[in-house]
Amino acid sequence: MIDFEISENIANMKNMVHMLAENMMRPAARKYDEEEHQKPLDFINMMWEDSKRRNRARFEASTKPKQEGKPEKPAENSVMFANVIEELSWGDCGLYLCIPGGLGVAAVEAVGTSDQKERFLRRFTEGEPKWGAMAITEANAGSDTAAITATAARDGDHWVLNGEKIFVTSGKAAVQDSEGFVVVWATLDRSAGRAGIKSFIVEHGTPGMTVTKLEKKLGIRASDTCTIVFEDCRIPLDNILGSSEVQKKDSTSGFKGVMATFDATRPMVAASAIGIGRAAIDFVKEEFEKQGVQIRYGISPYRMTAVERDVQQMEANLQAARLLTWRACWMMDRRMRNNLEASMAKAKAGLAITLVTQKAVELMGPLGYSRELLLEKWMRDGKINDLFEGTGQINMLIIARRILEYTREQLK
Amino acid sequence: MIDFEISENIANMKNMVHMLAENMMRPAARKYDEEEHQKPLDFINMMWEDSKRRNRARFEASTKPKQEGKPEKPAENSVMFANVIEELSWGDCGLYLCIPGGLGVAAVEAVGTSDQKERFLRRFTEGEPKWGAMAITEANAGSDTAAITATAARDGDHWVLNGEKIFVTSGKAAVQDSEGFVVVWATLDRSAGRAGIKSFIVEHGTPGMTVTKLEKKLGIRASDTCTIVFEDCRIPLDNILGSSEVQKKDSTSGFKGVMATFDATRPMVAASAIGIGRAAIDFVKEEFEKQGVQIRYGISPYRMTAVERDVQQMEANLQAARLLTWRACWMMDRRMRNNLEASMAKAKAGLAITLVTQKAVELMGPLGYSRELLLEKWMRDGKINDLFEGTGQINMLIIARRILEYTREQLK
Amino acid sequence: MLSFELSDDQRMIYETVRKFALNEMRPIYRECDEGGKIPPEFISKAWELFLIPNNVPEAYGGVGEPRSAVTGAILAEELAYGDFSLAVCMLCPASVVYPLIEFGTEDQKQKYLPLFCEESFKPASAAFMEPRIDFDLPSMQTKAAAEGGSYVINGEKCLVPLAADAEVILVYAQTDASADAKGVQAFLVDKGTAGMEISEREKNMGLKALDTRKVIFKDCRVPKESRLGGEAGCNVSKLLNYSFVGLAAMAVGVSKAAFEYARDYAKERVAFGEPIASRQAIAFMLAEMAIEVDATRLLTWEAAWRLDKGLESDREAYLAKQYAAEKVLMITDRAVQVLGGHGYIREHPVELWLRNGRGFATFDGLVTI
Amino acid sequence: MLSFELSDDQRMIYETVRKFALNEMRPIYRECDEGGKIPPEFISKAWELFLIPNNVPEAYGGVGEPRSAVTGAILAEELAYGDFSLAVCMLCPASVVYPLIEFGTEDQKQKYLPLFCEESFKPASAAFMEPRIDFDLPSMQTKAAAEGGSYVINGEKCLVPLAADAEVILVYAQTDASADAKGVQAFLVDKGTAGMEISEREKNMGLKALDTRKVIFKDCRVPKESRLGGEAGCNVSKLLNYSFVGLAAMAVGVSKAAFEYARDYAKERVAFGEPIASRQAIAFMLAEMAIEVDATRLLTWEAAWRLDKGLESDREAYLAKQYAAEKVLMITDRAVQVLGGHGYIREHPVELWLRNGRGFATFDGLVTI
Repeated sequence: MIDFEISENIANMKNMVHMLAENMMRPAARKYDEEEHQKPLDFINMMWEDSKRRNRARFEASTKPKQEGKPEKPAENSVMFANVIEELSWGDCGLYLCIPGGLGVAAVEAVGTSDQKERFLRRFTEGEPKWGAMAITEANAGSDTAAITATAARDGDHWVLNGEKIFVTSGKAAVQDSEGFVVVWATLDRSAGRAGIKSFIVEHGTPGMTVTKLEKKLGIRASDTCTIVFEDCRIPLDNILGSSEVQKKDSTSGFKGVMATFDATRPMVAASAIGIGRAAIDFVKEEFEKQGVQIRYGISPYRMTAVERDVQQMEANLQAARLLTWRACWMMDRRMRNNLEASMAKAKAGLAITLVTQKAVELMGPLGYSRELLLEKWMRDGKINDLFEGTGQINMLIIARRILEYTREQLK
Repeated sequence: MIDFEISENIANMKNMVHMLAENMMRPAARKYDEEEHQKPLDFINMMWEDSKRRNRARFEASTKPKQEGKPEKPAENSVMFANVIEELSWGDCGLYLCIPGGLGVAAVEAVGTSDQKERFLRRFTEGEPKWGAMAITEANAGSDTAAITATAARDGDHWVLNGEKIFVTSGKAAVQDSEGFVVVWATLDRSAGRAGIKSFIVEHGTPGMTVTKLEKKLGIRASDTCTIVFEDCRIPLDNILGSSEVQKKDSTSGFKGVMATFDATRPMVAASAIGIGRAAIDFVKEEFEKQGVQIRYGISPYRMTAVERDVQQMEANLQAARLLTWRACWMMDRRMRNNLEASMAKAKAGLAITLVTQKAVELMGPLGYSRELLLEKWMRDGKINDLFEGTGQINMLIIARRILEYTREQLK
Repeated sequence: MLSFELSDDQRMIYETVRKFALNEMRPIYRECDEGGKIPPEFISKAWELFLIPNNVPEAYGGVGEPRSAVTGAILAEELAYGDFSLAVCMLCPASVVYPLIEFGTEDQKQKYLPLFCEESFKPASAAFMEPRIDFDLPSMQTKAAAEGGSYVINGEKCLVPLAADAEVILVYAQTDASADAKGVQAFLVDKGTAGMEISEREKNMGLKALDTRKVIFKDCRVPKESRLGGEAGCNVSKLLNYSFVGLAAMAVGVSKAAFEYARDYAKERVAFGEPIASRQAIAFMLAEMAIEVDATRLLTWEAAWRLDKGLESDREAYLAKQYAAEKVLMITDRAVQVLGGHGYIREHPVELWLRNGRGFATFDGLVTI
Repeated sequence: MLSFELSDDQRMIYETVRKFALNEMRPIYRECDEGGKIPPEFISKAWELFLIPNNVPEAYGGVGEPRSAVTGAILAEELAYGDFSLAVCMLCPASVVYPLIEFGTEDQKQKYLPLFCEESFKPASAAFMEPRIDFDLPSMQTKAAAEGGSYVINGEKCLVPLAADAEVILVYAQTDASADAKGVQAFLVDKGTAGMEISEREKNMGLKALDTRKVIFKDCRVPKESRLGGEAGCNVSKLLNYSFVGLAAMAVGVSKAAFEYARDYAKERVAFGEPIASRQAIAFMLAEMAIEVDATRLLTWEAAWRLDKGLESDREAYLAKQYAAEKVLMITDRAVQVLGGHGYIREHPVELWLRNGRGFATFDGLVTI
């Protein structure tokens, strides 16, 4: 039965996070944009307290044997998560990306052994804030992850990693500023192509791993994005995620598993975009309210102002992106394959946020262009969502392949 | 010295043609849209009288030896031609495409021997209306002219043509209804690829040539678009245009010559699009005048109506297309290579006319949608300009190759 | 709780209508467009689906299924996926029946509803749109003036489908010049009422199979009782929202048809040695079309769901329709572009979809669900 | 007669300025943006080009070349191709000098023009824009009221470049509330005039190298003689047209820079075994960018040419600027997209161009040519 009402549970959580976003994130947003590479410690510590508590509960649940027979409520984790991220990004996307934890944690959670979970995730239930980053991109391997040149080689009881990773979100926080770790994609066998690529967990402070550069960026400046170099960096054998066996060349099944994490993360990036876009629209509409500018629906374009139409298009595009995102999440909650829908959500959200935030800046004239308001920041922050976790173009390619039922070879 | 003023000569011609378009074409436009495949004889005969006179003058000039020493005025044939076509298409694009002559005539003029000119062009100075069509496209060779499968084979003193050509503009008029001819692209040697493709002149009524189908179309219904089948169609040896020698496989120089005619025709297609687009904008603005709807320039979008912005965008896009077209023509008049600029003009004009005519229909509401006005017809007619003589996509490809300095192999 | 799944009932209706669209509409739509006619046999077959009586309360001869805008949107999408003109013709009586169910007085329901639950199709229609460039609800110029026990209607309507044969036309008119959109009310005007003149058939760019007319009212006098809802009147904005959602859903249907056709063509058509779909320029166009078909459908469903829930939906219904009108034009135009020169020929359906697609910005009030 | 060729003079200016852009602006623009400063050495070097004095009549110390909007557009494009902030700084005095040449009284010319023909750069500026969302010329809210021998100016201006150091600011103000755009006039307000308050430096998303200020007028009294053109006044719409054309030309410069950078990057960057430019999705984006750079330039030149010819140009100048503002945003945004994640990093210039590009819809009155 088609239904667009989010559950009470989600609605409550959404409200709570919204309050937090409004009171704790918005007031700090500008400061950590202007003071690039400063850590928003107050915010981080606050989020950490909350996250420790949640992680403890989750950790205990995951180690306890499942009770059978107990009727489960339909899962709605993804939809919940999307709504939380929308609110946090409505607060501030840069700060949101600073929250302890991260994609590395999600990866260990998804495919780690129970030993790995104990070794790497237990720490998220106690002590100081920690991050688990994910290092995929290289200078010459962006969307084309198969071109990864970082290597892992076995040497006795260790893997030895070599290579350079760029654009590691929260990388410095994970391996230098906290007792975290980074999950590194590296190849065991270049001749095996995609199948040779595996991911390895590297502890903070492991010798041979160095943060060499912090990127200066257009937006999301509160979030650290760094380059990490691995030089003969030795890690224990059981720090590999998943099997160490390299499939034969034609097989991409191992790689597909890795790529499938994108199906989970892309709707979340979309949700983040939507949060920023909503911030912009909310702001514009509040300003209109103050200034007595009306947005009228359903009247002739001969009477409607150009601005009214702009705002209507912004609203419709944002809502379209939101519904596509919810659909992708809803499918994920039901364990339906959502590869196509995840990319649709991400692609549409990227376009929508670009349209919405760029237009919002224009609509506010000199005020929109000024760093006194957050509007221009949202335009800068928002742009990242059309670039990371697969550019708009990569997502279009995925969509095209799916609708055409084409392989990677048939549609390059 | 940058100058946007067309010469007095062109301005005068433009005015004259505009009067003709208004008085002779507009009143007949709807009739020949509704009565598809009827020939607009009055209009054709009128245009023929004028064209005979011009052709005679041109014919005589071309056969006379050139006088040296006489200072030539800078050439402006192409710019002139673009302006004439804009006016004719403003009148009616379907009727314009019915005018005796055609692309086949242009081809013979451009590359024919003097004997061929005498044999095939003399007729355009006398007698009844005649057409010279161009047959390139095949069911499985559209933009990809290299895929042409129609064959020409030598048999003693003749070429023997076999194959089927579709989308031949004025094809029926040329080979069945008048004493005209058709220039047919066919391959002498499929193994030679593009280099094997040559063009052949086939006289009306040649045995083995049959018009098998008249297309029913979205628009330009006054213009006949037909399928012509060649079955062992024998034509004299000297009916080949250019050399019969097939270059070695790698060379595409012969083919390039053929393709170069597009550099001349594409700006003319763009000019035609612009004429239709202007018709639509003129109509909308006249209607606004009548109804007291203002278009104000330079005011805030908070005061401007959505319709005002629409019209402004229509105007700017159309003018941008016009200036790009004029530039391509101006370069052609100076014998500068205009391959890039011709495709830019065509691509932009295709987009502009789609935007302009589709929007114009919307702006006029139920009136725009009605066949009582010509607006909806202009939308239908206009669309052809983004499809024939290279779709928008093909032109984008050409532009991309040129700006990237890529070969056909580097950018497929 | 959030769900993107059809209910069992909805799935059944979807499948029935889709089958009908493919088997009964697709084989004849081109001939109908070219000939400007809809065969009576088709109309009979379509009526056998009993789509409209399905939602009429049993008391008036219907099946009594509660009406749902979401279900209506699903149904309208599939019908328009079959053919837009035929779909409008089939659903035309709903423009009278549904407003009657929602707002009609007991007398009005008893008088009219049973008529549309019979075994054979009875034409009926709504007259909403006016032949002006700047038409909208608040500026409606057709007037209904109360005079004694009657209303006197004056004005001009256009794009009234099946007007020539309609048993009854629901005519929208301004009753109170000062009341803006709120003053607009609807009147049940029976066939042959004096002062209602049905003009010659309209000639449109698209919708060619469908007989639409201008309807002119010159001092057309109707009894007070013919005002929809009687004294209480009706909420025209709400009725318009149903129309917006219906149009949006039909736009999705046309978009989906165009997208699928272009996609299949692009996979088959070979140029430069490969299917044209294997080139990014074409593939990305198709991807964008696919996204927007889904995006439009979701916006439409959400607006429909709000209507069903009784939530405020003026904004959502209007935005869904605007968005759909923009996207159906984009998608049908792209479909022509994907087919290249072949898209311009009336052997392929895409040019027809483009002609119909362009109308959605104008078709306010043409359908309801 | 139609021509798309630069004159010899124009070509010389083009080449000089282009060389300057590449050699003097490109090496420092990033540092200027990050540091929010323009080095005085740069300003000196830029002044040595003598671009502004070139058009000042010899009688006032200039070179006496006749001013041409087309030449100005060519020059502005290349400067902005170098860097937009630096270009605005360099051309800033023109916002006073050119209106003076066009409309100034003899006294005004003698007082001010020689100042801007000296060997060293003197800042001067225009105050046009106001900090409102719906600002436009007809609704200007800064007022200049005639009182005896003076005008009293009240109001608030923003985005006034170099305001802090400007020797003189040309302030646009409404003199007659009933006169709409025609009532707006310009006033030469000298540095330090009482009632003119220069606020703190503005912080903007782009234009960061350039010092811009809000300027607030509180009962700022200036003598009647400081009204540009004296009794006769000036044609502000015409001045605004020069600004539109100047902005459009600069937008073309920024667009061209972004297009070229993205093109070169796409040819070098390899993904999936080939340069990304060899994929149609990227190649077609670049093709569209190339078309629109040229289209915008031609619209700009045509509007400039009309100004030079003395033809009515309100429509053309405005449309050129609107079109340019739309396209520079599209092109700079696409350039970021072509670079992917790298486009987001401040090592590449495209993010800066996007920040500057977004401003063109707002920068009315910021420059003139």
